[in-house]
Amino acid sequence: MPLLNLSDVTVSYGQTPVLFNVDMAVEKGEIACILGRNGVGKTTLLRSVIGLNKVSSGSIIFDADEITKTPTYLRARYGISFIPQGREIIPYLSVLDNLKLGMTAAKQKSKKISEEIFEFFPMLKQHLKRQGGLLSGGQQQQLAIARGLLSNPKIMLLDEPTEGIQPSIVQEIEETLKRINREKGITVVVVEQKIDFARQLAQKFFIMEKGSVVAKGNTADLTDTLVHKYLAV
Amino acid sequence: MGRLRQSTVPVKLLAIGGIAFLILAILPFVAGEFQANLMAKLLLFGVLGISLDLVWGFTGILSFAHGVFFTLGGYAMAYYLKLNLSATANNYGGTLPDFMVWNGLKELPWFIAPLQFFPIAAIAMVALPAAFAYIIGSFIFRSKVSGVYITIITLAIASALTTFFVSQQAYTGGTNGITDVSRLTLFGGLVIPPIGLYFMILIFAAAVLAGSYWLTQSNFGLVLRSIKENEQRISYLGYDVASFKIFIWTLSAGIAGIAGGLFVPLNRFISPVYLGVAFGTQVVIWVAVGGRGTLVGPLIAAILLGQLQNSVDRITQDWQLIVGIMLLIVVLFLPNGLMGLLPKQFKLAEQSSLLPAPNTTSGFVQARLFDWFTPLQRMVQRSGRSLITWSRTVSGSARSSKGRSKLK
Amino acid sequence: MDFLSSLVYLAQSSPPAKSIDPIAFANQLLNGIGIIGILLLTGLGLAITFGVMRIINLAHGEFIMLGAYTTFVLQKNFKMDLLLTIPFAFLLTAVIGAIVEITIIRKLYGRPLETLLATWGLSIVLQGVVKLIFTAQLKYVKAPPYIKGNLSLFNAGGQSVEISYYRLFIFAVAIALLGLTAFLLYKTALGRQIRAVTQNREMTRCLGVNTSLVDMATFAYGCGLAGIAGSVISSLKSVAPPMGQDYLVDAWMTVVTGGVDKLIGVLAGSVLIGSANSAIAYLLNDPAARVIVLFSVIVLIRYRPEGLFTVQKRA
Amino acid sequence: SGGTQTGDTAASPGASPVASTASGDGIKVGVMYSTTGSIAIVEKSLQDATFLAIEQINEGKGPWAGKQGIKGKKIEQVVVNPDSNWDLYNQMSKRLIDEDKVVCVLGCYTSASRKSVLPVFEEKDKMLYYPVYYEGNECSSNVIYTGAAPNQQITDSIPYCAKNFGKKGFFIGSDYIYPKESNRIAKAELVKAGGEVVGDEYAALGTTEFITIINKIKQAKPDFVLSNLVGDSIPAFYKQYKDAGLTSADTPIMAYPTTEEEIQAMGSEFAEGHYSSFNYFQTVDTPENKAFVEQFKAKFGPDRVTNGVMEAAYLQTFFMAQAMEKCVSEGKELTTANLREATRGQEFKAPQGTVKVDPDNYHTYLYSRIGKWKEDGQAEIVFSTEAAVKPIPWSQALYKGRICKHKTPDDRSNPTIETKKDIPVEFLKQA
Amino acid sequence: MDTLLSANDVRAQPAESILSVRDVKVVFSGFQAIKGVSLDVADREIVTIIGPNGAGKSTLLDAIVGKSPVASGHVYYKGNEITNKRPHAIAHMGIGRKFQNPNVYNDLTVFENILLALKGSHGVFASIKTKLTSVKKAKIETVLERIGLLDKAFTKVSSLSHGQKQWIEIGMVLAQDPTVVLLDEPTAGMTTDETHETGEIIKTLANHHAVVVIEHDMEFVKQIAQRIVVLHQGEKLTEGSVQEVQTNPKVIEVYLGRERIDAAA
Ligand SMILES: Nc1ncnc2c1ncn2[C@@H]1O[C@H](COP(=O)(O)OP(=O)(O)OP(=O)(O)O)[C@@H](O)[C@H]1O
Ligand SMILES: Nc1ncnc2c1ncn2[C@@H]1O[C@H](COP(=O)(O)OP(=O)(O)OP(=O)(O)O)[C@@H](O)[C@H]1O
Ligand SMILES: [Mg+2]
Ligand SMILES: [Mg+2]
Repeated sequence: MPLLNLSDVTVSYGQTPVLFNVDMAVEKGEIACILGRNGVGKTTLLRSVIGLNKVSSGSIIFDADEITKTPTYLRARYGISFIPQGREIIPYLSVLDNLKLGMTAAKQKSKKISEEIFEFFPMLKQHLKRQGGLLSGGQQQQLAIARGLLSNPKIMLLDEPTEGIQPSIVQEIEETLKRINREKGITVVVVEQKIDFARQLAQKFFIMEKGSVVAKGNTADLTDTLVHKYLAV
Repeated sequence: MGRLRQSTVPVKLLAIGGIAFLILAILPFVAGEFQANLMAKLLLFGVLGISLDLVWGFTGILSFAHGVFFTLGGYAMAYYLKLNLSATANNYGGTLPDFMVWNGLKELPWFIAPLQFFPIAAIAMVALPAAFAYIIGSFIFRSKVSGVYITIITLAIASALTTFFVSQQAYTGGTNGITDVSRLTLFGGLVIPPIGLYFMILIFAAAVLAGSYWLTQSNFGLVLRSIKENEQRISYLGYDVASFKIFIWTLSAGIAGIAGGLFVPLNRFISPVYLGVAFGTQVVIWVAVGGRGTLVGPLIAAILLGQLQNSVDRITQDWQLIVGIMLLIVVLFLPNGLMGLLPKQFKLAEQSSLLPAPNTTSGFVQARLFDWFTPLQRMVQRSGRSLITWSRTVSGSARSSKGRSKLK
Repeated sequence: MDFLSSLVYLAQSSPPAKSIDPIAFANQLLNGIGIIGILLLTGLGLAITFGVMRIINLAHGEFIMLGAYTTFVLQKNFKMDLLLTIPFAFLLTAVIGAIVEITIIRKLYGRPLETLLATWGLSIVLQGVVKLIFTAQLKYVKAPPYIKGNLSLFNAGGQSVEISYYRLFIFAVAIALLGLTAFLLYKTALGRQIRAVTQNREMTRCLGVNTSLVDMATFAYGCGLAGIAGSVISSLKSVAPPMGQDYLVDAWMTVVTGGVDKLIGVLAGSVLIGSANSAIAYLLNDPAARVIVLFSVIVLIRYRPEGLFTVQKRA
Repeated sequence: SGGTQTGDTAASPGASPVASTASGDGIKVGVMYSTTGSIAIVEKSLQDATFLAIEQINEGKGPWAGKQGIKGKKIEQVVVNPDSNWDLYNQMSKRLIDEDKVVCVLGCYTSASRKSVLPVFEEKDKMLYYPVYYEGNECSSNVIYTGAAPNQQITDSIPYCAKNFGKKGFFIGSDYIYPKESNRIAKAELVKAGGEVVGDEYAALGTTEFITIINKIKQAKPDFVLSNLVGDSIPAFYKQYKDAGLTSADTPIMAYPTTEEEIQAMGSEFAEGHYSSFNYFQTVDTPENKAFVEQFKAKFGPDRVTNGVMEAAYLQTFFMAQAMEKCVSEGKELTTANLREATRGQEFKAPQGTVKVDPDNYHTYLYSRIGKWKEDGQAEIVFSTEAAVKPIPWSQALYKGRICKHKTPDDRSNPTIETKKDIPVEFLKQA
Repeated sequence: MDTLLSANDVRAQPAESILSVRDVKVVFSGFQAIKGVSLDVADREIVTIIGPNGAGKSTLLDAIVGKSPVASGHVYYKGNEITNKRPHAIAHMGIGRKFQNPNVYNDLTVFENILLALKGSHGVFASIKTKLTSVKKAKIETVLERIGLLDKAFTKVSSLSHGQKQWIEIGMVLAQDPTVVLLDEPTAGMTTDETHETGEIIKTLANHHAVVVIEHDMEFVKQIAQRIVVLHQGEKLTEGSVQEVQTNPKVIEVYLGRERIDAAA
């Protein structure tokens, strides 16, 4: 049974529907990426999974539980971690507090932040006392991923995690994601624009257009024709 | 926005406005003296609401000090009327106003004396509040102060000026304010009858409404609205945000001042009660209930709330409680105020058009509510044609001629 | 135009005390503490509801009033000591605050101006309801009989420098509550969640925080603090339905002057306003002190737009 | 409990058909007191006293025993609540007159509210019955003033202070016209009595923080304090006064606006030993007062107390009723002119004693009394005039010889007269 | 029509420096975000700034447009000092900027956003008098066309996606038609193809404008770059052509990362 299963999900903003009957299944332990042009509904999809957007019809099953109507904070506690587009660092909380806040949803409570995180993101250690909102864009992105990791999630949803990140860190993020996937068995769903990155990272892909999933498969099958058809200008 | 503006003062809007104006014009002849008087007062309050809407609804500056501008204009006029009375029919001997006599003043203070001349008083009625607003505005808008801090400053101004006016009894009449004023006379001796005053006020209100509407439909209105949302961003587009804010703030104070000036001959007194935070809050309520950024909304709200208060008072002494509950209901269930009720009907009409329904009621969009065949829309309909024309113009770039029609 | 010149008149209208009597001045300085205590106490709740939650709460004064009425009712019906009524005042106002949060405030997050209107409406309704129940008459609340008299610091020439125990008590309560609140906000996980929720509600929710609960608790706590303030000052001031209005503007000034971003701001604000008020009132008179202090607050906000204590921001 | 009310019993059939401006079968009278907002703490009681009087008139009880309304016609009270907002006093008085067509209005407490409605009553030529001690300096032919004029409250109390407490007075008040003017008059009186004012301080209306003023009082060491604080400032001041260690034995407070009601609100231990000067105290020993206090408590609860302003609100309703009765029995319409003519010179056996509307200036002959507060919250009357004192709207200490005399009842011209002479104290000669 | 649209003009030679930053330092309450950077931009030149996250790239732009106060050093535009002038004055002189995070007017429509940015007199009275002429409308149309949002002209921006807002940012700079165009990560959130498209727009722009671009996408940098400036920890690390920068070991270490270079090489 897939870890995350969306069936026939429709989502609207007010009267205007933006997702139409989306079906999507992500297996435990895999890395999937969602591709698509601007405004096709990728962000909306992730937001619906974490519960920030209401699903008007269809159902979302996570880890064998129906969560379609579950409040967001409970979904987080069930093990869904969301790293949004635009990072959403809590601006006036210190980096340390931001990280600690990330542990709220964790099952086993611990006071200390595991050193592991600083291994993944050494930059954070120097800035622990600074306010999160003062970091540069790229630094905030790293903080956001670190924060997401700290809840020990079963699945991580990342919305364009490489936007505004310097190449070497993009590389690291890629490695980190692979590593946490490998070592901790965390399932990863990434919305991505950069196809190269997606190809290298993910095993599975979904391509969206106009609010629907129009193609999916293994990244090996992500042919140039597909790319051209759905992602080119 | 020449063409746009011409066509957005559309026939429908004019018609609705004209009918409303007519109704108000015959009102004093059918509704009796009290209603006429009350409506005149509520019209002035409505104008005060419009003036606050300009700075709050459009520019995002929430002010609790609009009563201050109103009152400053009112005092300018009240001094004139009082001094006019003193010269002819002062009960308490001499030409000094009664309250000055009681407080031991021997002669008219130099800063009040000029107000005995009508032209000076008439100018002061606008200039005093406007100048005060300009000084305050230049002081605060050219700094980094923003948002709720400006609101707090206006609270402090209202509160401080109330205390100040009350404590300066010899000059201001203290809590009593200036009472016992003469009627307004024009052209040396022509006493304006109540009905004349009513029409003066009605025409003034109509003029302010039309003028504000015209102003906010211009590019200027657009700038105001963007200041409201994010004042920093627009300065990187080359707009001097401070001068826009100071301008609208001063203008609004001037309008409020005239309303205050006309209020005195109508009400026959002015007092610090209109300076206070309570009255300032009242003005804020009119705008909020009427709908921010709608101009006509505050006017309607002032009239409706005034009438509501007047009639609920007949039912229960605890009318304040009822008004409070109604306010809560409006806030919770009508987030866009009374005017928020309107567009829905218009939206129905609009579904036939190509455009998505607007979800704001201000500025451009509001204009379109009334006349959905604006050139703007025609422009969109034409866009297919222009696309071809334009792609020829830029044919040099092969890629861009393909157009970025990815979302089509 | 005549405004400035009138300010001069204002200053002149009451000549400064002929000679500054050192004893009286020392007394006045001590009195400052009495004023500061009340400002701090009445401002503290607002420092939570506005400072932390950014809710423009115009009903703050009414929660103070509710606290005072709680004390009144308990005293009248159960002959309860004022100190004993404090926890009840806290509980009752907190519960009402929680109800208000659930029914009104919750629907308006992210719409600060609607919140302003709603709380204004609420303040009218609360006043109206209390008036219906208790009538408009002033109510009598007895001070605890054992906190009586003055603490005399020293005597000089028949006069003594002294401060009333009750004022000291108020000050102590205020400081204690401030300390408790600071601990809660900055040293506990709940405090971290409270601060996070108000800065970014959606994201905090995504991190597993039950934001509705946190919001409700925070607002209730802020209201509860106001309730305590009302209870404590009820025996020194007057108890009537509109009494809260008197504290509203002052509480705002206090909170804003100090800076709303940090809790220490409310202390700074009350110290600054309280001592300025007490000094100017002594040298000139009360209305002049009020006008001058208010204008100073305006100037201060102008040059320190976010109050004395702020956090760094990256626009 | 608002809107138009009529008594229960139907108009007696034998009543003579009288033309009046009132519609229906009653005589419409406006009752205009705030029952919400900052002044409500005082005005609600005035409203209560007025309601009691109207009920008694309609049902023929109390002083109206043996009669039924105004010759059988009921008084129909039109109650408005101006919410302590002077703008609404103005608006609602217009409504009462223009829309509700009331014959006259009973109402107002603060000077500011009276001033805001005065132009309305003068312009529309209607009568206002105003029950409050005030600063004087006014003499409208559209107002019947039933509260104390300066000479009925200040003139006796200041010499009393100078004689019994000492020569040094410290004056305080709320920052508005009445306390300032009243203190100015008191200052002149004190100087006349050979004393001096060692301090003069005003607190913003509604202030409840008196720490600074009390400190100044401590510094100035006066023999007595004259307080013209009003409303919710009063309890706060007395409490903080005692809390700061000032005692009534060393430095008593003489006050005008402090009454039984405020003392009940602050707790009598804070007022014990202090003084107030008023025309009426609940302890005044007359049969009329006994009945009044009893009837009031019966209607509004045993906890309630009566005070001078309430008594004025009560008695003025009877002045009005008597005047209406007079008009009706003379077959006159209840026009303003007739009502005014009928009211001036009316006498009434009020709880405080016999009082009379001065036909010259439409103020009221009232007793002048000083009470010392006891621990039960009631006053021991330590001074009282033998009979009611003739009112003089102008303080003679400030404006020597200035009096007010309406040349004709409907006089719209300036009624002030400068006699330049000392005006002797006149008492009401009872028939 | 306007310069921005005349893509087929012959590219002129870069003129002398039009924007020049001299030893600028920016300090945020003790934290030195920029520690003395100098930079010259010639007319019709594209300067690309790269550097690690937090290097101070955005802050450098902030210092130029008057957003962050310059602690020491100078900024000149066409020979005039503009250091610490007020933002609107600087913008008015002809320096336009796209922000890193979309910073657009959510409550206004797309059309209105562009209209606001449109070149012209932006004074109080001017804006009261300004008319929406057909020329202006045509120009807005052109811009909307170019950013692919013509069909969303009257949609409120709040209902657009993140990427679409990025495009509006770009559209606003285009409409502003400034002499110096500062672009902070213009391709963030764009697909590979869109990124390429943006590169072409920028090249077109450079026919008449001086352009400063901050980017992390090295493919894109290669596409547009003429001169690259590398910032690191508030200082200029190096400067040169794509080739030079890409092979600079220091740049590889702090910014590009080793594997990437292997892949690129
Ligand atoms: N307003 C501010 N207050 C305090 N520090 C700031 C402020 N703005 C920027 N900084 C700091 O200055 C440094 C440089 O930030 P800047 O945003 O310029 O980096 P950048 O090079 O643009 O990074 P990125 O590529 O991630 O966008 C960072 O450490 C940041 O935390
Ligand atoms: N708050 C909103 N209200 C109304 N419509 C919205 C809102 N947010 C997004 N939309 C619309 O929903 C559609 C999908 O938006 P979404 O943000 O999910 O796109 P996306 O695929 O993430 O795009 P991008 O790559 O630009 O981030 C878009 O057409 C957008 O216009
Ligand atoms: Mg997105
Ligand atoms: Mg940056």
